[in-house]
Amino acid sequence: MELAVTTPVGTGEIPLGFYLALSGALFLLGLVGVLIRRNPLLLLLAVELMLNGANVALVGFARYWNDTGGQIFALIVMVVAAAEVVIGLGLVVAIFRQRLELDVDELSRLRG
Amino acid sequence: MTASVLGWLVLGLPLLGALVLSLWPSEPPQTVTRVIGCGSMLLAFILTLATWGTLLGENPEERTHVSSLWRWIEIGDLRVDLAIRIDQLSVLMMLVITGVGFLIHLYSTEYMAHDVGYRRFFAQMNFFVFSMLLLVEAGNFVFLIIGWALVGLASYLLIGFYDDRPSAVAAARKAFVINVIGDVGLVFAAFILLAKTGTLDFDQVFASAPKTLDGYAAEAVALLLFVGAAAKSAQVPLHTWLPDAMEGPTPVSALIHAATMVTAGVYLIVRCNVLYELAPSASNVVAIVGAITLLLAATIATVQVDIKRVLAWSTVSQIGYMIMGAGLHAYSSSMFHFLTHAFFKALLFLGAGIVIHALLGEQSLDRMGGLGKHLRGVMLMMAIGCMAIAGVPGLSGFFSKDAILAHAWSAGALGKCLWVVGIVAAALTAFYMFRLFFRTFMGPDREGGYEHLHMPGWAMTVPVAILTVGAAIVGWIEIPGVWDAMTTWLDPVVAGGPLGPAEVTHSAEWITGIASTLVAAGGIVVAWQIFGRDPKRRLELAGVARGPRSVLRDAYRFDDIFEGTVIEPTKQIGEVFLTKVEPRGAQGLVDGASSLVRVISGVISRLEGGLVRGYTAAMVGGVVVLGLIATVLLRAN
Amino acid sequence: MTVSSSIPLLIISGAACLALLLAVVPHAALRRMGPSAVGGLGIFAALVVCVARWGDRTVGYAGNVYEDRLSLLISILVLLAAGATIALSLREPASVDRRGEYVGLVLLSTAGMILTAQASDLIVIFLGIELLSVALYVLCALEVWRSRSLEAGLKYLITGAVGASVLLYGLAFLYGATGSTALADIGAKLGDVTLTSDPLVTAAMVLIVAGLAFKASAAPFHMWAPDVYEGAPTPITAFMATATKVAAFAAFLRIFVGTLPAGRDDWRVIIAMVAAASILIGNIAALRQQNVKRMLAYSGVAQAGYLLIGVAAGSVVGTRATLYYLIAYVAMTLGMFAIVVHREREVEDGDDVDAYRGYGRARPAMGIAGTICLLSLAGFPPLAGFVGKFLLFGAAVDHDLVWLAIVGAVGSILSLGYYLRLVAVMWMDDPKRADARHLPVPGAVGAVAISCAVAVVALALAAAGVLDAAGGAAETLLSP
Amino acid sequence: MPWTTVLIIVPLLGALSMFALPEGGALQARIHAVVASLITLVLSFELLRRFDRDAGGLQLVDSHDWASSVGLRWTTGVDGISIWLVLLTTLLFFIAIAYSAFAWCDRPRAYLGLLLLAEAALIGLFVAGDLVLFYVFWEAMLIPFIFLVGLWGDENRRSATIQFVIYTMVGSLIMLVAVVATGILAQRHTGGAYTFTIADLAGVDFTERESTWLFAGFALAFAIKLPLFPFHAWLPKVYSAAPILVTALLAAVMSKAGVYGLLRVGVPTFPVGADNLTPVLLTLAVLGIIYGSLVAWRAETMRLVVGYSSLAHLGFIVLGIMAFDLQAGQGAVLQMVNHGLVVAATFGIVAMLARTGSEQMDRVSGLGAGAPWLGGVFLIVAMAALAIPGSNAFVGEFFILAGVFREHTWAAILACIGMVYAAVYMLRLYQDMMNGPRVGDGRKAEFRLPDALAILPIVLLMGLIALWPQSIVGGTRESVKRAIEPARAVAHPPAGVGEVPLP
Amino acid sequence: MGEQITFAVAAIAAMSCGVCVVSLRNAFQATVALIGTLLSVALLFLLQAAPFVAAIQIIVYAGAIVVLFLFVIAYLGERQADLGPDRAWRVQPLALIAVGVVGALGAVALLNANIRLQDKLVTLGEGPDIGSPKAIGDAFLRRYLVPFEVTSLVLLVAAVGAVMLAKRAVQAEGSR
Repeated sequence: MELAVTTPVGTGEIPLGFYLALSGALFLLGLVGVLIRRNPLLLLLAVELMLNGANVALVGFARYWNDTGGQIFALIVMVVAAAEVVIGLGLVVAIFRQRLELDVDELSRLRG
Repeated sequence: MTASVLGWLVLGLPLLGALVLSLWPSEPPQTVTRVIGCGSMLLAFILTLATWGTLLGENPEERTHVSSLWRWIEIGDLRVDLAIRIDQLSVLMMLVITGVGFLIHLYSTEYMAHDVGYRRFFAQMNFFVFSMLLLVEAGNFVFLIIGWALVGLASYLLIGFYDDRPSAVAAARKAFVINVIGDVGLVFAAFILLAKTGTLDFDQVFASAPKTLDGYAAEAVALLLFVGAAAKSAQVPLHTWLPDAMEGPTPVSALIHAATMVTAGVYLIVRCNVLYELAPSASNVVAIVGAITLLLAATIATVQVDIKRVLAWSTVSQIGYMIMGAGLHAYSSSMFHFLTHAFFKALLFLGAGIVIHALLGEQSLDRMGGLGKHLRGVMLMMAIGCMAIAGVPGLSGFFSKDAILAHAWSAGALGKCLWVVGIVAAALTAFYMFRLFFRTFMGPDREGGYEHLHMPGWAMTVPVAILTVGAAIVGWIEIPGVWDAMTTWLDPVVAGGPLGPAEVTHSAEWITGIASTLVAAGGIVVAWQIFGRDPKRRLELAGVARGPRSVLRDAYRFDDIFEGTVIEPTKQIGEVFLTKVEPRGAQGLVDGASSLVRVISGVISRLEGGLVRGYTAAMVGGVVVLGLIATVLLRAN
Repeated sequence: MTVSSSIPLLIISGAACLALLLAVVPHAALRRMGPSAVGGLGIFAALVVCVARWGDRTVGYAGNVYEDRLSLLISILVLLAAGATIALSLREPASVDRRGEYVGLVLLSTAGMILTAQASDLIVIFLGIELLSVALYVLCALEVWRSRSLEAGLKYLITGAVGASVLLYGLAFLYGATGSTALADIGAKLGDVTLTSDPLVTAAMVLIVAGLAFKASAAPFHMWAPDVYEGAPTPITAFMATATKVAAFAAFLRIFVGTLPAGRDDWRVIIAMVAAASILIGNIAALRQQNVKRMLAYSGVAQAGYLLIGVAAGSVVGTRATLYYLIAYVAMTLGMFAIVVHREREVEDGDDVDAYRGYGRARPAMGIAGTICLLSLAGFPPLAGFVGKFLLFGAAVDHDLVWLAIVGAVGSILSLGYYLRLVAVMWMDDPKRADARHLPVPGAVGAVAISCAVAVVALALAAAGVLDAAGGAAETLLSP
Repeated sequence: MPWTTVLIIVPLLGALSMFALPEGGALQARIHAVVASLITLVLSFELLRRFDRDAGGLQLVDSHDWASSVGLRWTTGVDGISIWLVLLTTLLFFIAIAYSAFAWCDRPRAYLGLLLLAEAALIGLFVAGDLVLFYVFWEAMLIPFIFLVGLWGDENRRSATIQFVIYTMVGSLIMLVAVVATGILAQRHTGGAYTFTIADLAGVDFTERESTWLFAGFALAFAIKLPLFPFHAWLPKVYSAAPILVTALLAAVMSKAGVYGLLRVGVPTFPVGADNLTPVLLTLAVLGIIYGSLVAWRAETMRLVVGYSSLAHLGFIVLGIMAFDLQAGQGAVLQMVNHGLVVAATFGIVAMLARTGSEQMDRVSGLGAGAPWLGGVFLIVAMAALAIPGSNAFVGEFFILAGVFREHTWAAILACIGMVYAAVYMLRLYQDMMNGPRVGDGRKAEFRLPDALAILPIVLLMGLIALWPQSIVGGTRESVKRAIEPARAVAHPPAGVGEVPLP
Repeated sequence: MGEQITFAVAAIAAMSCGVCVVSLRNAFQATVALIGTLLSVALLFLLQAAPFVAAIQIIVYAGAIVVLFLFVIAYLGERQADLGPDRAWRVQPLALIAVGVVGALGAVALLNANIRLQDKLVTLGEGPDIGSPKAIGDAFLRRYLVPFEVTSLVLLVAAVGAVMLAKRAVQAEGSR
């Protein structure tokens, strides 16, 4: 435990702005992925990118404010992400079982 | 009994008769109908005589009796009672209405005996008499208007008595609609009075009118009242319904469209003389319109072939005299002419009715001729009637007509012009009346002769005889330079305006008397020359002046003009509204809006294409819009 | 650290676990009936606790959860919806042989909603929303043999994940701007600045609105709703349409009205825009729907717009209106879905509008119940929907949002086109198909439908009591 | 005893009792309905007996808390305007219900139940003393009518109903916004608690802008309900599609809701706005009079003749209200009653005529010979419909126009076109049916006992009003005065106020 | 200086792997690319004084979740080719533009934000301990007990849900 506290990484030389920029970039990248991909598996991956982007921001803010809350938030997000992924993959398997195309564009009988 | 109570009884009796007859569960025996129909009239006449007697026994200045049954309405600052007003003028009218009315009822008992709807006829006739009495007895403008409209309704019903005849139905409708136009005029006059004087009671209106009515208002009221009068009394240009009204049974024509209702306009002007005294221009308009009507109708009457139409046009023309007189403020003379006209015109109609009855409904002069041989008594009575209307000295028409014309002669330049018109029309009157007389009673029998002449019984003959006597002598109540019972009687209710009737000089009376006698004689002679002396003459002259005569026969085509300028266009507008505007205009707005919504709905539905990526894109778009709002709009504030 | 402040949550979680356990007991009858009974009892117990604990605010668990009138009101509403859902699902194919899992998931989702309602912390809000969503993803797709059900689940999952990310990012910004996840701290920190003075908060606000609007299915974040509602098993649709929306509005109220009242003038514009868009888009799109569930989905979009009017007002008056209308909305929508559930059992394609031809005449009680619900949705007095709209419009006018009230009125006019169309079909058309099975109305479904109709009437007639409760909740929310 | 509330509850209970009846309990349903409406009628006469004719303001008030925190109260009562409309409602509904119960009725339970609901809602509307309550009943009355038209109408009932609903709801919902805004703005001006009590709102000093917009909102709703030209698009469809009894009730009673609202709510609460919008409303009313008359003249079915004539007649009533003149206002109230009676009787006669097989104008004629009694009554009713002097309708029309003439001469002059054309179209209706060549069997149309019992009371009442209009007008004075006095004060500011002296 | 380099490397790696995740069509390759991103982000967490979060990121995320992905990909086999024509092509450019605008708006918001973006963050150790397992554990058990407990419910849902969805199921004898 002591070791972790005094770990030399993270001396605070990088300003928050950089982290936030990266976070935003990852988020938008994920968003683009959701918009252009049609395979549900890839969509789930893209969503993971978005959540990671958000996590980077959360942890960055936590650092900025010296508040544990952000990191807790990030951990919770990971759990949620895991849950979403599990359900998503379960759905993918169910769809596969029903011999349906693994393409969200094909799954569009509901419309109007 | 006081005059007021008598007045109410007179008013109530015909109403009672009408109600009993109409509510009788089924068609009552004809005797019952006769007893109720005529009995109520006779009683009313007797009571009217009693009223008259009561009034005669009173001081001339105190002969006005106003009596109200109940507070009819109290609205805003206005109070209106269900009130009657018995005075010299209304009693005069009541006498004619109930008297002549009773005679005509009596006549009808026989005339209508073969018609279905015997009970209906008498019920409606009684109803008419009630309405007419209400009109003349009304104590305020509201009930005047009500009576005014109800006589119109009665007239409508009786014109359309033969309700399976489309022509009768159309004539009834026309009469009614034109009367409604008159009602509107009257109603608006009442509005102005109400706005200016704040009351509709005759006494109060007339008392305050000189103070409250300024020049324009008075002129407007007078003109609007005249619109009503013109519609009811068939003055140009609202006269076209009266000839058509001859579709009704002949007794109806005699009672409503000759003796009483059509003269209501005259009554109205006389009743409202105070207002006309305040409106010189309107009075002139009245006189001029009366003169125009007088002349036009007289010319038209010269060529009509239907015996009743000749009489109808003659009625229009004679009312023109009265209106002209009223416009010249010669109220007593107008009423005098009304009185004499009631007698001789009722006589003429009833006489014509006997002829028609005898010929089983034939009305065309072309299908008559030589009837004098068969219907001698009738011919005699009709001759007196024709002479009376033509103005043969000594008979009633001569005195009353000359009274009006003498006033005209005395009334300045305008009056002189009107006098000339009156004299010309008098000549025409003599001509067309004797044309009618000669073509009906003189000459050879019509082709084919008469097989089953239907001889009149006593019920038809006696009223005509009584009217004949009246037509002969009733003019003697006022003989220029000898006595003036009529003027004296009416003086308290018609005198006292700032304008007043022109002073009539003796010279005017002489000039008028001589002139009218000459022209009457001239007219009779011309008629004799053409129609009486040699029946073939008429056929020889048939080709003369075809064009003008056809114009005259069509009554100057007033009907066509109305049809073309008012009725058809509005009918078209109505059609356009119904077929074009209704489905498209108002409805179209709704339809347009709903189809717009439907289009938007379609767009939204197409966006909702089932593609998840599209949904995500929409979310991103939403964020963009909200973000832009947040940055741009909020920043701007 | 008071456990007592989340007894309902604990009861529901416990009931969920018990239901899940019952799924694996060998006794078939117990497996079949047990979970529903456990669920029903749990919900009843939680309701009792909620009612009993009605009172002033207590803060539990280090400030993670509040227990106040707002949370209790929302919890009661959510619990009632959950109970109705379980009642409606008794004979649902998806639940027949996996009753335990089904009920368990419904209860877990309910727990998420209660948590959202109680949240006093950004993390708890996020977690509550995710808990309810994840459970619903599964429930939507539970009829795995039906491709539409799967499609609904997948669509919900993907859009839901994106929506959650957006919300999360917004919450992260809010955290970043204030340095705390606790709503109380955030409120204190932002108490004296307007939002636009800090662009980070503005951005957070936009993103949070978007994320919550997604959950509340407000336009233009609503597009998943029709598809998912149509595809999901109908009781679940009912649950989503009512309880989820309630939870989303609880979050709306907590975050915006409760935490950021100072910035009201700024976020009002944004929320009003969303409200207007929802009202118009929802109502217009619903006009052409041939599927009743889909129609109700769009109607739900529009209703979300109405509910947002009160949020946009952002005052006690507005909050009270929104809460009242939420109650009314739950009753009327559940009632309508009960009708759909019933009809789906009687005929094939029971969610098609044509399936309702002559329904009212054939089944007067259900028909009248449905008609009352539809008329209330359309805003006819003297029903609850009217009182709600009355209050909402009042709130709008009170805060100079007259234009929004007019948009609402226009939307209501448009909505008549489909609500009354359904009414007309129910009563005025003759039944088209003779093959409709005339089954006795199942007691549970009938009871839900009729009690909803009764509630719709009662809520209006006894508005005073309900308004007192809602007003109390609104005041607690706004009191510091 | 809270008379006004009881008056709403009795028919409501009657309606609810229908649901409690066993399936197919047709006879019981009839008895229930007749008894309920009869009790209502009797109660309404009791109300009249207790009513003080010389007082203004709301009487026999019954006021309860509903949800006071948002200003909702249950306030009911009658004044000199509403008492007559309540009586009109109870009378016509009793006649309608009794007639349907004993002469004709399909699915009586639902039909009579809905009629009773409609009665309750209409009474509620007329006795409402609270703006929200007014709105509640305003909407509530729509529901039974929707079903009555939609379930018992002819083949076009669907589209007619939808058009009817959407059209009227457009107005209603705008009015809802106006109602809400009124309460809130009033609270802002007075600073007190929220209130929607009409009497309290009348004293509020709204700004000119507020007043105008709020009045416009209310006026739109009223105009659609009336209907006022050009908001009448629903009228021909609905009047044609509805069962004729319902059409009669729509025209006779429901249309009064609009004019009543205008006089009782719109004008007194927003005098400034009313004054500002007077030219608009007058113009629309006059246009409606002319338009309605012309279209009625050409309309092809009997119903539409009457329907469009109704459009014209209601235009007169609006004129009377918007003149802000005591006579015109009292005349307008009288005319509301008159029009209700006359139009109900007219539709009743149309229903009888329709028994010959068709409501088309050109299918039958000359029925009078076979149906003399019908002919007589029809004549009386037709004359009243064209407001012939001497009829009850004339009294109202006369005083309306007298007041309008004083205040807005142009409008009165244009409106007289409508008077003339009324004669034209009503005579067309009467003569084309009753006179002329005999086509069709008049005996089928002749009065039977139920017809006579239904129509004769109405005709007798018309006669009573014609002979003694004071019976109604006398009670309206103070209430009408209260309603129009503020607007009149705006229209005619006292001398010296608001006048800029000329240099 | 070392920190800048580390940040640069991690950031570039995260982004480039992210681009691969989004652009690669092959699910397997994309998943592997995601591992790269996750690891880079973990490194960034370390830089931000969140060692515990970084560890969890690697263990749970890169370890468990990605493995699950790979399992499913393996289970599905090669059946994800042959995509039909893109039906959303009309929306897509607009959507991408919208994403760009979102980015721009976010940038505007951040650049004007009241927090100090350019300032160096407080060096670890200078401030309070926020990222150590002790701190995290402490926070979870005191300050964030409810979220901590509720995560279990989320995971329960995930577990039950995944089983129910993936389990071979046939339509039960419903009473529809």
